[in-house]
Amino acid sequence: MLEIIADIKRDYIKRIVESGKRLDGRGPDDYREIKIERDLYKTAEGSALVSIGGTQVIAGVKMILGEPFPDMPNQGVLTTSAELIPMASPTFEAGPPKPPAIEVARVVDRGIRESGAIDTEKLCIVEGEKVWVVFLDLHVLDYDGNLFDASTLASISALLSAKMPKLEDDRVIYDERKDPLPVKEKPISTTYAKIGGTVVLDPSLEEEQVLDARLTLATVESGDLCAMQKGGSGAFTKEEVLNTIDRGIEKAKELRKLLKV
Amino acid sequence: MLEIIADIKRDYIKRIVESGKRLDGRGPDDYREIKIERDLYKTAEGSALVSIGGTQVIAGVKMILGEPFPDMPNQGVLTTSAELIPMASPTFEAGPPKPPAIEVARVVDRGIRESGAIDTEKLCIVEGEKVWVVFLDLHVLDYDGNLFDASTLASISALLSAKMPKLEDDRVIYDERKDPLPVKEKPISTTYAKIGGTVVLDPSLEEEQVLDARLTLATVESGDLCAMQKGGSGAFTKEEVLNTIDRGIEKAKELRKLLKV
Amino acid sequence: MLEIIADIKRDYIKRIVESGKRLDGRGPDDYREIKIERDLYKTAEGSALVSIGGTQVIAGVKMILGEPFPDMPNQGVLTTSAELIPMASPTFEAGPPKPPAIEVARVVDRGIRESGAIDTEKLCIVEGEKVWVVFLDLHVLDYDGNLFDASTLASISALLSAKMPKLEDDRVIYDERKDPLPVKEKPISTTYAKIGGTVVLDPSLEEEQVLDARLTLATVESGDLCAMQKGGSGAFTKEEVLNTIDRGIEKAKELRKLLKV
Amino acid sequence: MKKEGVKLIENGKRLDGRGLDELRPIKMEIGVLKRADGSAYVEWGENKIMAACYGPREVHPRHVEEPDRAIVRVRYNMAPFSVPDRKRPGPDRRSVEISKVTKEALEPVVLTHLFPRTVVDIFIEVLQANAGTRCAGITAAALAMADAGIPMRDLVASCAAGKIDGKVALDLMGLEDNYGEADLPVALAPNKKQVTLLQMDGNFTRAEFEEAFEKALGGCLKVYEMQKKTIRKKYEV
Amino acid sequence: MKKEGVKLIENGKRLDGRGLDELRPIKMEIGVLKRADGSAYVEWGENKIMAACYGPREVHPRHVEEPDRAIVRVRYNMAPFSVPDRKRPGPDRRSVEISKVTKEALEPVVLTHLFPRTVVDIFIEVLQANAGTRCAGITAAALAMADAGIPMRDLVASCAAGKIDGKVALDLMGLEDNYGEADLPVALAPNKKQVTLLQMDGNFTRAEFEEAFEKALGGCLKVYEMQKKTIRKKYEV
Amino acid sequence: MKKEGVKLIENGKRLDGRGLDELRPIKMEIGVLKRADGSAYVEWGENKIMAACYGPREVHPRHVEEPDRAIVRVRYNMAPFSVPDRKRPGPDRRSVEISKVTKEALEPVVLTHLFPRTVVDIFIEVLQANAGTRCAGITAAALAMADAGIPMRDLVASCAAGKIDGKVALDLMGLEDNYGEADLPVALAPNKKQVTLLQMDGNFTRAEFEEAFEKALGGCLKVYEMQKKTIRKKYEV
Repeated sequence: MLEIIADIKRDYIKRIVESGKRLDGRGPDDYREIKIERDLYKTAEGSALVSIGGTQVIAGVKMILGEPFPDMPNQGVLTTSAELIPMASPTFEAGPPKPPAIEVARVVDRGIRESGAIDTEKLCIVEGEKVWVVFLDLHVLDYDGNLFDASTLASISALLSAKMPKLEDDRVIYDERKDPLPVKEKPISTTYAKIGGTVVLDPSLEEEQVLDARLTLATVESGDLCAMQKGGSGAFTKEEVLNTIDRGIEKAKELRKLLKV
Repeated sequence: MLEIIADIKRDYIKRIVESGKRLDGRGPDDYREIKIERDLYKTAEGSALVSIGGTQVIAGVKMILGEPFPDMPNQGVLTTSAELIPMASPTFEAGPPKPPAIEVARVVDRGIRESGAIDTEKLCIVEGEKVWVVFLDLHVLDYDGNLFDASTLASISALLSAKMPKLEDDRVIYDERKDPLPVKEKPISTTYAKIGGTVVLDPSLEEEQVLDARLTLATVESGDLCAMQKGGSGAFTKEEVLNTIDRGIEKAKELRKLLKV
Repeated sequence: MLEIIADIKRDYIKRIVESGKRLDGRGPDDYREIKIERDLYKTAEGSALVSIGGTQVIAGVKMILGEPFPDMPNQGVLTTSAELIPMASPTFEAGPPKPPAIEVARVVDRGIRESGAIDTEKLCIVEGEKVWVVFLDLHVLDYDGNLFDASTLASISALLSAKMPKLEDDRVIYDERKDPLPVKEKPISTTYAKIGGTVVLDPSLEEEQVLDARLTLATVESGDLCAMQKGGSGAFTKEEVLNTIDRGIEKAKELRKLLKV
Repeated sequence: MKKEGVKLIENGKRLDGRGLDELRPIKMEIGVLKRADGSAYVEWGENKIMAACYGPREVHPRHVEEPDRAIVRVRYNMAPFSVPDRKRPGPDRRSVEISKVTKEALEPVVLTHLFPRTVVDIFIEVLQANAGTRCAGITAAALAMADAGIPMRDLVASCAAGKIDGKVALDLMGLEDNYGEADLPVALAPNKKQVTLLQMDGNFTRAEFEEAFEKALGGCLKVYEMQKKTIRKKYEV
Repeated sequence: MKKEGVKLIENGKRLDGRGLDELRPIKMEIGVLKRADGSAYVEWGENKIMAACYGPREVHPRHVEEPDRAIVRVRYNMAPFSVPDRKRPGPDRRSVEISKVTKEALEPVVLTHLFPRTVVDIFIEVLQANAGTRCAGITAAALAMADAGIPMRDLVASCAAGKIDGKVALDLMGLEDNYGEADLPVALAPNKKQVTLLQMDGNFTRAEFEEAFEKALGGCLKVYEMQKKTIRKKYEV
Repeated sequence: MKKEGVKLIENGKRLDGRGLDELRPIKMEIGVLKRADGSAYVEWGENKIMAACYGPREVHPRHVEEPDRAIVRVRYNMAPFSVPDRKRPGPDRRSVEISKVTKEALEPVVLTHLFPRTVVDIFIEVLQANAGTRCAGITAAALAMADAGIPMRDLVASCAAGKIDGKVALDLMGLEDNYGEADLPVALAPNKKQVTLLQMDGNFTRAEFEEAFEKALGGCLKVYEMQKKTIRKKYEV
């Protein structure tokens, strides 16, 4: 019985989307309302709470001293993690990160890393020995669809708000922060869902539950692409991919304006 | 059917306790028989096997060299763990410690730590670099109620029996032990169970299974309190708390005498 | 129903074996076809793929720099692991190694270690500080019975094929390998299954499923024994043990010839 | 845990200007999450805590359900960025213990017999921590449960008292907790004056304990008033 | 991830002598394991990959089964000796992600509605790695599924393109992946030209992306021809 | 494992004064735990071992039960303080292997077909270790099973023999195990002379093996006599 209802709902959402409309009245290239709050938590070097519609994601930045990777002796280290805590959805479970959490963390990480968002060379303290390790922790409070874009937006906002703690004889003084974290690029992620034959921006939870395939792209300020990820058990045609990318590159320009505050 | 029997048994125990008696004939402020055996295991720096009625707990003390915590550079380190091994009860399962084991370890640890039982400054070898790390391991062999008191009694007895291994050029010689571990306080834990409207000392397993709430307090020789922990799905009134504390402070004096051998 | 079939099959196999024959036509002291391929993977210091009948096991050797054990300051370290990956059998599950995988790794390890197969003193770089750590990883691709012999054969073949990576100022250059790993003994494992009253060599999967008990012995070139392991829920008589050992010592001589290529 | 050498009271005032019987500023809000059945956000001094409640709902795994009542589960968790030294994700022993005592602080007010074979799941997330997170968490959780409409015989309010510079004081903040001499977190179901949480560490004489206990219970009552106001505000139109 | 300073193209040739549009040498074999329902072994340049398929079979644990279709599960795993720096056994975050995208690359062609309440389990073992293991793994897995007789509406072939020394190139090998500027692994179900895998990292202009995408799709088609030949060979007698 | 340079036999006597064929002193007691269905405590030289048996009882998790017989499970565990270098709690590879061979040493005597769909759980705790814990553990476990009234066709007794200073010796203690040349733990179901445990490591010629094997079997028979006496004592009034 539950399954029949699910089937009916699936058909209903598909029909609406294919007719060019959406359940919540948006157009195919509209985001739900986006809010960004910066620097909310004193215990973090930087933080941001981003909501896209009902989805709420916190990104927190913490910095510690550590060693560089042997093959990059003069560069700081970025470590990105995501927790889909059970608070955020009846379907999330406590425990070590499961594949969806790992995918979100890795796609966000890729966008930041491949765009060169952080000037990691400026995080080197003693070459080959001591560098800043930046922990970027994504904490999903409320899950109502499109974690990728909310997480990337929260991450770059948190990085932009971050101040580096003072260093005194190899001791980190977290109470005294001054210099901003060196951020030199602002990757923006846009996520599209293919539902039936139609591709729409920013899928809500209900849309995610019926989508055939998902495409996330991350772009830098020049409009170049720095990361991409297809998801879902369906497929795209070549034309859909190319068309979606054009839409995403345009949309990212709009979104990037939200970062200037 | 099983549940009906359980309900009947619950009512029966409650009625007995509320009438001022107990299943095994004890009074409300009586412990079951307590036995303490000290220094049983040569492989440990100190050890004790304590039984309270059918409950049997071993505490073992092991010492290794380690680093101090950065905020306490001149003090040794105490680490308390408890294992409720499946040998001890049909309801205990193998695997990493579950909440009840963690609670026992933390409450015992709190009693020892907050009372200043171990003179941790005397465990410092080189300030900021090298200190003794004391592992206090609780091994519950037979679980017949009131793990808190048996565990604290076993712990302090094991600490009192412990001899420090010899140190030779940074090598620990476990075969040669001489100086006693510096113990300067003897915390005693007393645990009460509220069953119906009555509060009784040293709950047996059957009493634990029907108790509404539990109160454990740890006191030092002066009679001051150093740790406290309420447990169970019920509640105490303010008066019950104050009254129980008075009883516990008195009872601890009796119990402390068992440590002098 | 399934169980009845299983019972019938069990009886059938037992009857065949007790009549001196085997399901696949072999005699009681015959191995299935054995194939050894050496040095298959460039990323490994040494490797071998061994098949015995349908069983396929890869052994891979990797070497890193590490510290010696405190009680053996002038010797390199050997670490043996086995993974029964779910590819190899419908009954294998992903996850940390379970008892059968741990047993295989430990029995293989014992054969190599106790025979002194690796000249671990030659793996010492700086006494007490720096030695070569040899990882021997067993990767079971296809499980058709008798993992012990296939794994030992793969291991010793991989060790014999291994070349040590170049060491340059404490950096390991994996691209440049020259000197062979110092191997000074070649342990050979032979495994027998007791089925009903009969003991046969090299049990196939079907035979393993019905065996009463298993005996694995490892011998060195002189014919001496270096490791032994009984398995299975049944038992051997004293005479069966002694008789099986005589058979195994003989058979090992044959098998050892396969290593000379 | 406790250290000497820092003066915590000067001219009768504490480091943050409070008197001995004063609570830190507290803000409460409910219905702040979309997916959860109930939720609450509490700022308590520099603590920032989110709580959510799901249920009564089906129990997974099935074998832990109870045939005659609902079970209550609590997960207290600290975000990695909620403390100066980043906390590794996942439960440590401290949060396992706090989860357990929090559950036992909340369970006494839940009418569990009304909905057997179900679970009430409570999630507490510490987003910024500064001493007293368990009291703030219990307080937020009780609001989230009320917001979710869980049948309860009472609310639960929580507050701690402690000892600093030899004096009993209400509601210790971070520095006071680090350098103080004792801490006593309490939770109260106010209607029948039931003490549902009671923990203590440090050093109290019998008399000091009673003074601190009274103070903490008084704090609970103040917190309770704020909780009621917060819930009422939701139903004002 | 990407570094400067190594010349990857000289006189129009790559370090291993290939032109920009050339695949590495590829060998394929099916039916190589006894126990698995289907299996395939693929050598792709210096990659050596084994894939196995079990199913459709009963689902364990039971509660993840679907009443109206089969589920597809993928485990991508690297042998400890498959990389110069030994890989610790067990899944890391990279292999969890690759398992997930591989599953999503293969699932679109499986006729899952034909066998509800079952699972198709796919296991990919990397025995020697040298860039491109996910594409080789998907290619091998599709062969193993075909070998197992899983009802499929199409095969899946996979290939990557990337950017080295500023130029778009097909099928990057290890050094090119380390020192190149971008990588774009793609999987294609060739019959209906469906793109079932698409990932990217590095830097592409819009035009470069399109060129790389076309190149990768072309590579998929070549791989697809080899797959068909491999399957056909099995049925030749 | 084995080292040179320590003299283990002087004037025909071993370091602890024993002859080559002598067992260490052994004490046995049964019925020492309240909760377990059966229990035994064994001191064997400097080994101190507790064993408990629960069952036959319901199997959890359910899916491992057998429709036609009981299963036997064994958990061998070392207390953290049972060895000079503290053992981290939880199973390591050594204790997993010992658990497995111990199970296979005990299972042959259990009449498992009498109580299908149940489990016999055996727990062995090493409280102080000094070589030979697996033999002492098996011996204690058999007593605990008898104490629990598990239907058995026989007892199981266990003992090891080894090689020190080139000579075969019964029942090696710690130093002998560290510096000796071989060890051969054996378990015997005495009635039908069934060998249910057999492990070996070190170096034995064929002849030495046979000598050690005979010695170990002889040790088992002595241990068996003590077991019987211990059980009988329980029923003497």
